[in-house]
Parts: sequence; structure tokens; C-alpha cells
Amino acid sequence: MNPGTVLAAAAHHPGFLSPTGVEITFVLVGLATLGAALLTVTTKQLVHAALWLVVALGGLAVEYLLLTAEFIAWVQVLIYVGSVVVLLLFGLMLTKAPIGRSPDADSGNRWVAVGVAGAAAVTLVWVVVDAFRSTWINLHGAVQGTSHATGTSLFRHWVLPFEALSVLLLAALVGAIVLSRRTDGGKETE
Amino acid sequence: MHLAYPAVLAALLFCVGVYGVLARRNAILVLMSVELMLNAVNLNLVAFDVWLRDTLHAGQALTLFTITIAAAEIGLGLAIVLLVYRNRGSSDIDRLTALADPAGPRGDGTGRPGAGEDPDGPGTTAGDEKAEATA
Amino acid sequence: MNDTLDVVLRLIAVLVVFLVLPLVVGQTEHKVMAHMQGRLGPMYAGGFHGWAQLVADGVKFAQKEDVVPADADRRVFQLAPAVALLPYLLVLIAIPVGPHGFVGQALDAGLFFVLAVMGVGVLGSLMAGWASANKFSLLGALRTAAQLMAYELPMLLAAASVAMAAGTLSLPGIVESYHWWWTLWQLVGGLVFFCAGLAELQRPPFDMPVADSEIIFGAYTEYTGLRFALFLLAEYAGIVVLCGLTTVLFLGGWHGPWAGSVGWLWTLLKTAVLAFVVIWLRVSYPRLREDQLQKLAWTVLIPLSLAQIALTGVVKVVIS
Amino acid sequence: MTLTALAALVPLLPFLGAAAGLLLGRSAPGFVRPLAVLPTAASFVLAAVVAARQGTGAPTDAAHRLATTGSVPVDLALHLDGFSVLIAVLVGLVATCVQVYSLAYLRDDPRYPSYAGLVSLFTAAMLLVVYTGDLMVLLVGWEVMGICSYFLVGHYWETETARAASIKAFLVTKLGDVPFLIGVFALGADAGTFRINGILAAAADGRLHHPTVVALLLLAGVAGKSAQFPLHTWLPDAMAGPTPVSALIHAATMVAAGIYLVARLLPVFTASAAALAVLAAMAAVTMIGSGLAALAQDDIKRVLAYSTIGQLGYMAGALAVGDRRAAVFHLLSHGAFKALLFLGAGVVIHAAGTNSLTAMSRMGGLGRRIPDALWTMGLSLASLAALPPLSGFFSKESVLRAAEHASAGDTAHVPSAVGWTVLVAALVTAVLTGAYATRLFLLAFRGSGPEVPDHGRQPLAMTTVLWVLALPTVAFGGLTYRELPHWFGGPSGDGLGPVLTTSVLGTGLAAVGVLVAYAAWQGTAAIRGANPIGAVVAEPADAEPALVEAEAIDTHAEVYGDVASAEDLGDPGRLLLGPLHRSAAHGFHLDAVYGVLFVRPVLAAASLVRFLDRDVVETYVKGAGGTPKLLGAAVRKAQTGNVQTYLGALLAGAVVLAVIVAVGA
Repeated sequence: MNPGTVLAAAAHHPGFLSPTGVEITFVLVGLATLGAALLTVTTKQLVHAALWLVVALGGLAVEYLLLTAEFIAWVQVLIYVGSVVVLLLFGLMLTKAPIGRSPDADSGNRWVAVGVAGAAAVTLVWVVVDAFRSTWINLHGAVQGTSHATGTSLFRHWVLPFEALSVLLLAALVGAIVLSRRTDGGKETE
Repeated sequence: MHLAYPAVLAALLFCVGVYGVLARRNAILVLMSVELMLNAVNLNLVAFDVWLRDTLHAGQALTLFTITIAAAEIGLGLAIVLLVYRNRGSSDIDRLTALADPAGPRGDGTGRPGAGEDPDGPGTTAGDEKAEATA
Repeated sequence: MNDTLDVVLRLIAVLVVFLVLPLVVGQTEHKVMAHMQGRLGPMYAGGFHGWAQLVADGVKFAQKEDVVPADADRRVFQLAPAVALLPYLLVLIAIPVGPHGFVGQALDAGLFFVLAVMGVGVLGSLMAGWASANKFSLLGALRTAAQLMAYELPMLLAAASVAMAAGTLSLPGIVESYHWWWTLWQLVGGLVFFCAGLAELQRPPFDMPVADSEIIFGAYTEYTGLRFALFLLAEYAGIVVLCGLTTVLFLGGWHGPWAGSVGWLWTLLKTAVLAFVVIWLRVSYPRLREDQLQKLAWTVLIPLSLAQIALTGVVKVVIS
Repeated sequence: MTLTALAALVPLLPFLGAAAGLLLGRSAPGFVRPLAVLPTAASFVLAAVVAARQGTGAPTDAAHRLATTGSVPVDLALHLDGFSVLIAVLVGLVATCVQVYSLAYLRDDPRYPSYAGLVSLFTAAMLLVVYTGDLMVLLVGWEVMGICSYFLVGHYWETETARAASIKAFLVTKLGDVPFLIGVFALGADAGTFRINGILAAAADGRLHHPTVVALLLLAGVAGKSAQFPLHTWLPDAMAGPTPVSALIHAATMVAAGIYLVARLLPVFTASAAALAVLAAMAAVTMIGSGLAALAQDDIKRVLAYSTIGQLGYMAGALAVGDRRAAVFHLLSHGAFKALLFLGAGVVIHAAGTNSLTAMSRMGGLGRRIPDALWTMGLSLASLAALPPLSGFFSKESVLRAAEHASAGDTAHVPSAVGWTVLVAALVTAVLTGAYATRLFLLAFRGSGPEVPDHGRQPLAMTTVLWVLALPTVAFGGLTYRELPHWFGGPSGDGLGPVLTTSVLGTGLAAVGVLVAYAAWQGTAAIRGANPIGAVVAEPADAEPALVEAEAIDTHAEVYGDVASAEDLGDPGRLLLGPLHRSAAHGFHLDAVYGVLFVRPVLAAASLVRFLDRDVVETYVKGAGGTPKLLGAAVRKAQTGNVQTYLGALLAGAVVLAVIVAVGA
């Protein structure tokens, strides 16, 4: 796909006032995702935060599906919802997350954080809208995110990074094990 | 579909993650916020990959890598948090300020005698007890 | 219009299967266990060999008071059974029963979808255990989570082996490319997959998270009435899904004599046999200890599945 | 041995003795006493030999230029004439007596080595002043005496009184020394030399351009050293030093130095009538004031101190009327009897255990216990009161005669008003002197009341010295007044002997003073009997005399409420002075005036300087240090250790950069 065709596609895109069904769905799911994400970072109940994170991640998986990135979507569900969140919950429970509100869930940096995040949001949205308000994604045609396509590109063009990543995973595995080991000698086996 | 939709959503999600990283006390909540930020990036990658119809599928490949790294990060991060919790009895980020320049005359010296000590003195033993109870 | 009708019909069929098969498995379990233990099992409900026993149980559960502990996190507590149950319903959609589109919805990355969604189910257990404000429940939930983390990996690896062999992630595609000798080729992977699946379902002998002699009933201790019934339903739905998946991935699904016409029967049959094995295992094996559980996953199943992948890769290269 | 070499040895021997004594004081305590006495005694003998060999001959001068200085040359010069050799003999005599006396007086003092060394050094410095022919070298001796007096007055530095007195002595004399130094430079600049002979020649030729200024500047130094009004206040307070030191300072050395200097440089002063007038006024005020003050003092040594000031006033008066022979004559006789008076006072204090006349007046039998002191002090007091035929009579008579001569306008360069001033003041002072001498004697030795506590037998060294000094006290004046003019180089006809008018006047007035004081003493006897003021007796028997004295001085203010006086209604001085008594006892409050005029402004200036240093200068210094500290604290504040704060700042910066880039683009 050369830039010319992209521009050509962008030239005759429908307006924002006549959204397609996919767009409507995307926006609705996006709103839900955003809401869940906001709840994740604002709720005072720690475990609820993790559960809202599940919703947000799930919503993102749906967005991937809507963007025809099917494989990514399922990986998202598998890794994030199935493992990462479970790990997070696991960690929360190990650190004795209480039931109910934790009054000290937010630190004193809260208003600074609001300021920084708000400014960043305004800036980013402004820039992004300014840059891409007339850009159109053509979702028709060949599906972009089939496992075949993804696998092909991954193992044909991205093999070296992939292998490097496997080394990284191994290192992370070893690191996590080392970190989690009790350091007080080998006398206490488990 | 307009590219603006996923792009704006990604930007907003990213900022929500920023807020979470900056405002949350609990280290695990901070990790969650980091996940949100990573996901925002992923969404952007996917959206632009789909828009550009990249033959290399760089966006999606990178997304996969990101997800992998996120998984590794969460594993290591949790291991660290649990270790800290075991040693300190707390996973509050703003109490983990052992690297702060200590106030008072002790900080005037060239050495850093306060760095190695636990800033919340009596809390150490309580933390150890908790850690043992947890283990 | 025709498409919509088609989709609706398929979903209804899946729902029916989802509602019926677990009950069948449950009833079978009652009877099989009873007979294996030298007793009769339910005999009266419904008349013939107590066939309506589970229906009666359902009615009984529905009548019971829905108790939520005072200190519990109410919403999470109430939501947990649904989270535990729904993934299996979704998974059922993707499992092909017969050839020629005899499937709820054929997905490109069906295998991935199935595994991913099944992984979500464990969230229900975690939520239930944490929200109960009960230390036995929390322990159960933690054990569940640990077990899930441990067995997810061999399960995925085993499934990946099949996907490699078939060259596709689509479940119907896998079944289609199945040959009889695959069963031998993927035997180790199959065993690993089945074991890991059992562990994810917390079925005996991997039922440490719900060990009633230690932690009462784990994450489900505080549940009563219909919500408890939903957890039970989720477990049996899990058995169905696991057996169905094992069938599809390792036993060739609808392959068999006259597959073109009665393929779906072969699938059901194989699933039933596997379900029987699940029940059989429950009766015959003692419960594994927590450390044995972890050890089995990390030191036996994962190496085995890796070996299986290696074997698959070698054979795949050789035959191509 | 040549005369010059002998004369050079005179100041050198005590100096070497002092150096050896100070060096060996710790390591070889056995050598300290010989090293203290022998060089001084040898120096005395040598001074006597020098005097004998110099005799009435022409002045001997010797000079050795050590190094060429830039402009005005400084020579190591020796000048021997009648004045200097006689004064040197006096210095040697008194110093020897004082050293011998100190052997007993400070027998157990742990700081005796340094004390003896300093006394020797003091003596050496004075001898240097006496013998030198160069003003610069004189200045060296002059300043060495100043520092030695500081150390010696502060010998009992454990007591507050001694510390204050030593500092006061040092500062007040320095106050005079600064203008004195300037005067010396001016003189040297005017005359082109520091050699005294050269200066005198210049003065005779009228080559001095600013005689008045120079003379007044020099007078300031003289007033400081010789304790003339208004710089005399250090001398009574210097009584806090040990008695021998007082004797040394008062009789022969320090205070004599000023008089001697004026005597040497008299032509410079006579060149300026104003200087002579000032000197006369100074002398007159000093004489009368000190006489009144002496009458009111309670401390026996302070009485003597004021009497010294008064007698120095006589000498200054004699100089004011241009007769240096009379001045030096009085200096010599006064040196003898004043040394005797002080040393006798030391014996009295030791015997009585107190320095308070009030206390002594309530004691019986003090005279019987110390007959040596009784007789010698009686003689010397009579000499002080100028009763014939004692030395004091002849020397004071010569002063009166000179003043009378000047008042008649017969003396060249000297206005008759100066003569009259000096004459009248001297006559009034004669009355006062007679009165306070009588009062002292009667109160000290004729007291009635309980028996004096026994302080043991007076050491032989002390009593012997008294009798040795009694000889010149009695005989010096009568024997020498005919010879001295030859020694002093004047025409023989112009003698120093008594003339009828002034001797009748002087003796009569002194007798009036004596009688009035005696009458007052008798008149107040009843009051004394009615008001027994307990004698505070410091030490038990056999204590070291110096310790007794130190304690007596230290406790005086405590017991009687004042350093100088005591609340004694039976004091004849009080009766005689009437309302003046109080201010006289306090030296006419001159110290208070000084306090207001100098001490307070200086303290205020010091506090101003302190303020400027602490609050102004230091503010900049502190600011220079504090600003980086504050900045550092601010930076340190940023180092919270809170990761989120860091991240917040980082991301905020990133947003700002992004906005800048976006807007800029």
C-alpha cells in the first residue's frame, strides 16, 4: 500500500456525521473501555480495580476485533485477561488487599497527577485529532489480522526480534524465580 | 473507520494510565496503570497497522512483542512487589523512599548512612511478621 | 436475513447443548460413581434410575435462600458465578461437532479463542474466593490462581503442538487435517492437554483448591442456592468443553466410519468416553498435594509438552 | 674597666639576671633567689662606682650606631651626668632593697621566679632609661617598664581587683604613651636626631619649630607614666600589686621616669611658656587633689599612693618653674623615704592582717609589736611632711625656694604666674601632707582596742631593709644639699639649701597640718571608742606576708563596701574634710568621669563594631553561605525518593515539550 492510495482513500471518506455500524460499535465499546479504565485508576477498592481492568482489557480486545486484528484480540484475552490480571489479583491477595475501600489508595500526588494527565490528554487528543481527522481506515478488503497473516509476517520478517524476545522472557523467568526465592539459605526447602 | 477514533481512544487510555501511575499508592495498582498505558500503545499500533496495510505487519508484530514484554514485566514486577511487601510490610510506593535525601544534618555528610536503613524504623519488624504470616 | 436466522439458530443450538450436556454428564457421574463404588446412586427422581435427579437438584437449589455474607464484597460475590460459567458457554460456540460447518461459529483462530476464553473462567473462582471474606475461600482462590498459572502453560503448549501439526488455528481446520496416526503422534500432547485441562477445572485428582477436608469447599464455601448451582454447572460445562476440545484436537473429532453423515455422533461419543474417563479418574485417584500439583505441572507436563512440540516439529518437517 | 663599660653593665646585669631567672625558674628553682638579688645588688654597686667615678665631672657620652636607619639615626648612646648617675644609684638601692625584701615577703609564692625576673627586668629598663642618651632607646626602656608594671600589678591575677588594676595601669599609661611617641617623633624630626644632647642643642639654638606641640605631647606621656593629673588614676589602683612592687614603682622607677625625662629635656619645655603653664597647672591640681584624696583613704597603701602623686606633683612643679635640680633632689629624697614607707606599710599590713586604717585604729599594740616599722615609718612620714632636719625638708624646701624664685620673676623663661601657682599649691599641699602623714601614723600605730592578733615575727630581711632605707631618709638631704649643685652641673653659688622665708612657711604649714590632724584625731577618739569596727584579720600566724596582703586587698571592698574608703565616723580625715570626704575618697570621681567620657563611648563603639561585624558583615558572609544552602535544601527537597513525584515531573516536562513542539510546528 503506497501513500498515494492511502491519500486517495482518505480523500473520499465519509464524514463524521454519517458513521458506519462498525464505527458506532467502536465508539460505544471505546467509551465502555475508557470508563472501565478510569474506574481502574480511581476506585478505592483494590480488587475492583483489577476487575475493572479486566473489563477495559476485554473492551480493547473487542476493539482489536473491530479493527480486524483477530489474532491480536485473542492473544490479548489469553495473555492479559487470562494471565496478567490473574497474576495481578494473585499479587493483590498476597499483599492482603482488603475488602471495601482503602482510604489510602491514592497518594498525595493525586492533583499533580490529574494536572499532568489532563494536560497530556488535551495535548495528545488535540494533536491526534489535528493530524488524523481526515484519515480513513479501509476495513474492507483482505483481513489484516488473521493468524495466518500475522504468523507469516512474524516468522518471516520478525524472527530475530522474536528470538530476542524469547531470550528476554527466559531472563524474566529466571529473574522472577531468583527474586522470589527465599534468600535465607537452602535449609528451608519451600 | 476514521483513524481518529482509535487514536483518540488510545490517547485517552494512555493518559488514564499516566494518571494511575502518578496517583496510585499501591504498587500493584501502579502496575495495572502501566498495563493500561501499554494497551493504549498497542491499540495505536494495531490501528495504524490496519490503516497503513503494512505488508510486514510491523504494528501487529510489535503489539505481540509488547504483550509479551508486558507479561514478563508483570511477572518480574509482581515478584519485586511481593519481595518488598515481604520485607517492608507495605507496598505503598510513597513509603518506599529510602533513596530520598534524608532531612536534617545526617544528609550533610558525604556518605549516605541513612540509605541503607529502613525509614520507618519500627515498621520493619511488623513487616517481617506480616511477611512470615504471608509466607 | 438468512444469515441472521442461521446465526440465531446456531446460538440456540449451542445454548441447548450447554444446558443439556452438563446435566447429562452430572447425572452420569452420579450413576457411574455409584456403580463403581458398589451402590446404586439416584434412583427415584423421575422414575427411571433417577434420571431427573439433577433437575430436582436444580429446583432445590433455586428454592434455597441466596445468602451473601455480611462482610463480603457484594457485587463481586454475586458476579463471580456468571464469570465462572459464561466462558464455557462461549467456548462451546467454537467447538465443531460435525463436518461442513456443524459448529456454532467457525473462527479463524478458534483454538486461540477457546484457550483464551477458558482462561477467563478462573477469574470467577478468584472473584468468588476473594469476595467471600473468608480465609478458606481466599486460600482456595489463591490455590486456584496458582494452579491455573501452572497448568495454562502445558495446556497451551500441547494445543500448539496440534496447531503445528495441522498448520492452522481453526478448530474445524484441525479436525479436517486429522489423520488416524495423529493420535499416536500427539499422544503425549493429548495426555498433557487432558491432564492440564482437568487441573484447570479443579477436578479430582487436581481438586486441591476445593479440598473439602482442608478448606471446606475453597472459593465456593460461602455460596448457597442458585449461585452455588451455577458453579457446579460451570464445572460440568467445563468437563464437556474439555472433553470436546480433547476430542477435536487429539481424537479426530468427527472422524470415523461414515463421518460424512454421522460425524457429529462420533464427536459426541468420543466426548462422552472422555467424560467417563474424567469421572473414572475422580473415583480412582487420590487428591494431589499442593506441592505435588505444582511439581507435576512444572517438572513433568511442561517438559513433556515441549518434547511433544519438538517431536511435532521434526515430524512435520520430515513429512512435508 | 672604662666608665662606659661599667655604666653599660649597670642595666645589663639585671637584664641578664631577669633572663636567667625567667629561663631557669622552673628547672632550677634554687638559682632563682640568687639570680634575683645578686645581679641587682651588683648593679647597685656598679651604679655607685659609676657615680663615684663620674662625680662632678663633665658629662660622659658614648654612642654606638648599630645600623643606619633611613632618616633620623638611632644610636645606642650612653649619657652620664650628675642626674643620671645619682638616679641610677637610687634605682639600684631601691631595687636591691625591694629584691631583698621580696625574699621574705613572697617567700612561698609559687610565681616568685617570674615575679623576681620581672622586677629585675623592670630595674634594668629603668636603668636603661636613666643612662641612655638616645630618645629611641629611652622609649624601649619606657615601654618595657609599662609591660612589666602590667605583669607586676597583676601578680595576684586570681583576684578581680588585681586584674582590673593591671589592665587599667596598662591602658592609662598607654593612653599617655601614644601622644608621647608622636611627640618623640616630632622632636626627632624637628631636631634631626634622637640623641638627647642633639635635641638639647637644637632647643638651645631655637631650632625646634613646634616646641609647644612637642612639649604638650611629651607631657601627656609624662602625665601617664608619672601619674600626674589627669592620668594619675591608675596609680592608686596599682596598689593591688604586692607591696614591694608598689615600692619599686613609686619610689624609683616608673613614676620617676616621667620626671626624669622632663628634667633631661627641660630646655625643650622652657622653650614654650604654654607648656610650662600647663605643667604648672597640672602639678598644682595634682598636688592639692592628691593631698585631699590621701586624707580620705582608708587603705594604707592608697594613702601612700596619693602621697606619691602629690610628691610627684612637687617635682613637676619644680620642673614647671624651670629648676630641675630641685626636682631631681626631691626625686632622690622622695625615692628613699617613699620606698621605706611602702616597705614599712608591707610590714604593718602583715602584722595587722589588714590594710585598712579604720581597722588598725581599733587595734592596740601594733606599734609595740613592730617597733622597726614604727620608728622607720615615723621618720619617713616626718620626712614626707618635710619636718626638719629630715631629707624631705631639704628637698621640698628646694622646690619651694625655686617656686618662690620664679614667682618673683627671677627665673628665665618662666612666667611669674607659673611660679605663684606652684608656690601656693605647694604650700597648701604642705599643710595637707602634714595632716595625712599624721593621720596615717596615728591611725596605724596609735590605735586602741583589742590586741593585734599575732602574725608571727617579722622576717629579718624585711626589717633590715627598713633600717637601711631609714639612713638616706634621715640624712640624705642634710648631708648633700651643699654638694648636689656641683653634681648637677649648675653654678655653685646657686645652691639648693634652705632659705628662711620658705623654710619657715613650709615647716610652719606642715606643723599646722600635723597639729590639726592630731587635734582631729584626739577629737574623734571618743567616736572611735564608741564605734568598734571589727578588724578583719585575714590570715593566721606565720602566713606569707604577700598572701595576707593579697587577701586584705581582695576583701577590702567586700568588708567596707569600697576599695578606697571605709564608713568610719571616727576617721579624723572625715572630720577634717567634711563634705569633701566622700568625693576625695573616690579620687574626686575622676574614674566615673572617665567612665562616662571614655569607657562608655569606647564600649559603645565596640558594640557598634560588633554590630557591624555580626549583623552587617556577617550577614553577607552568612548570605554567601546560606544561599547555596537554601538552594541545596530546595534541590534536596526535590529528592523525595518518591518515584511518582519524579515521574510526574518527567511527564509534565514531556507534555510541555510536546506542546512547544506542536505549537512551534
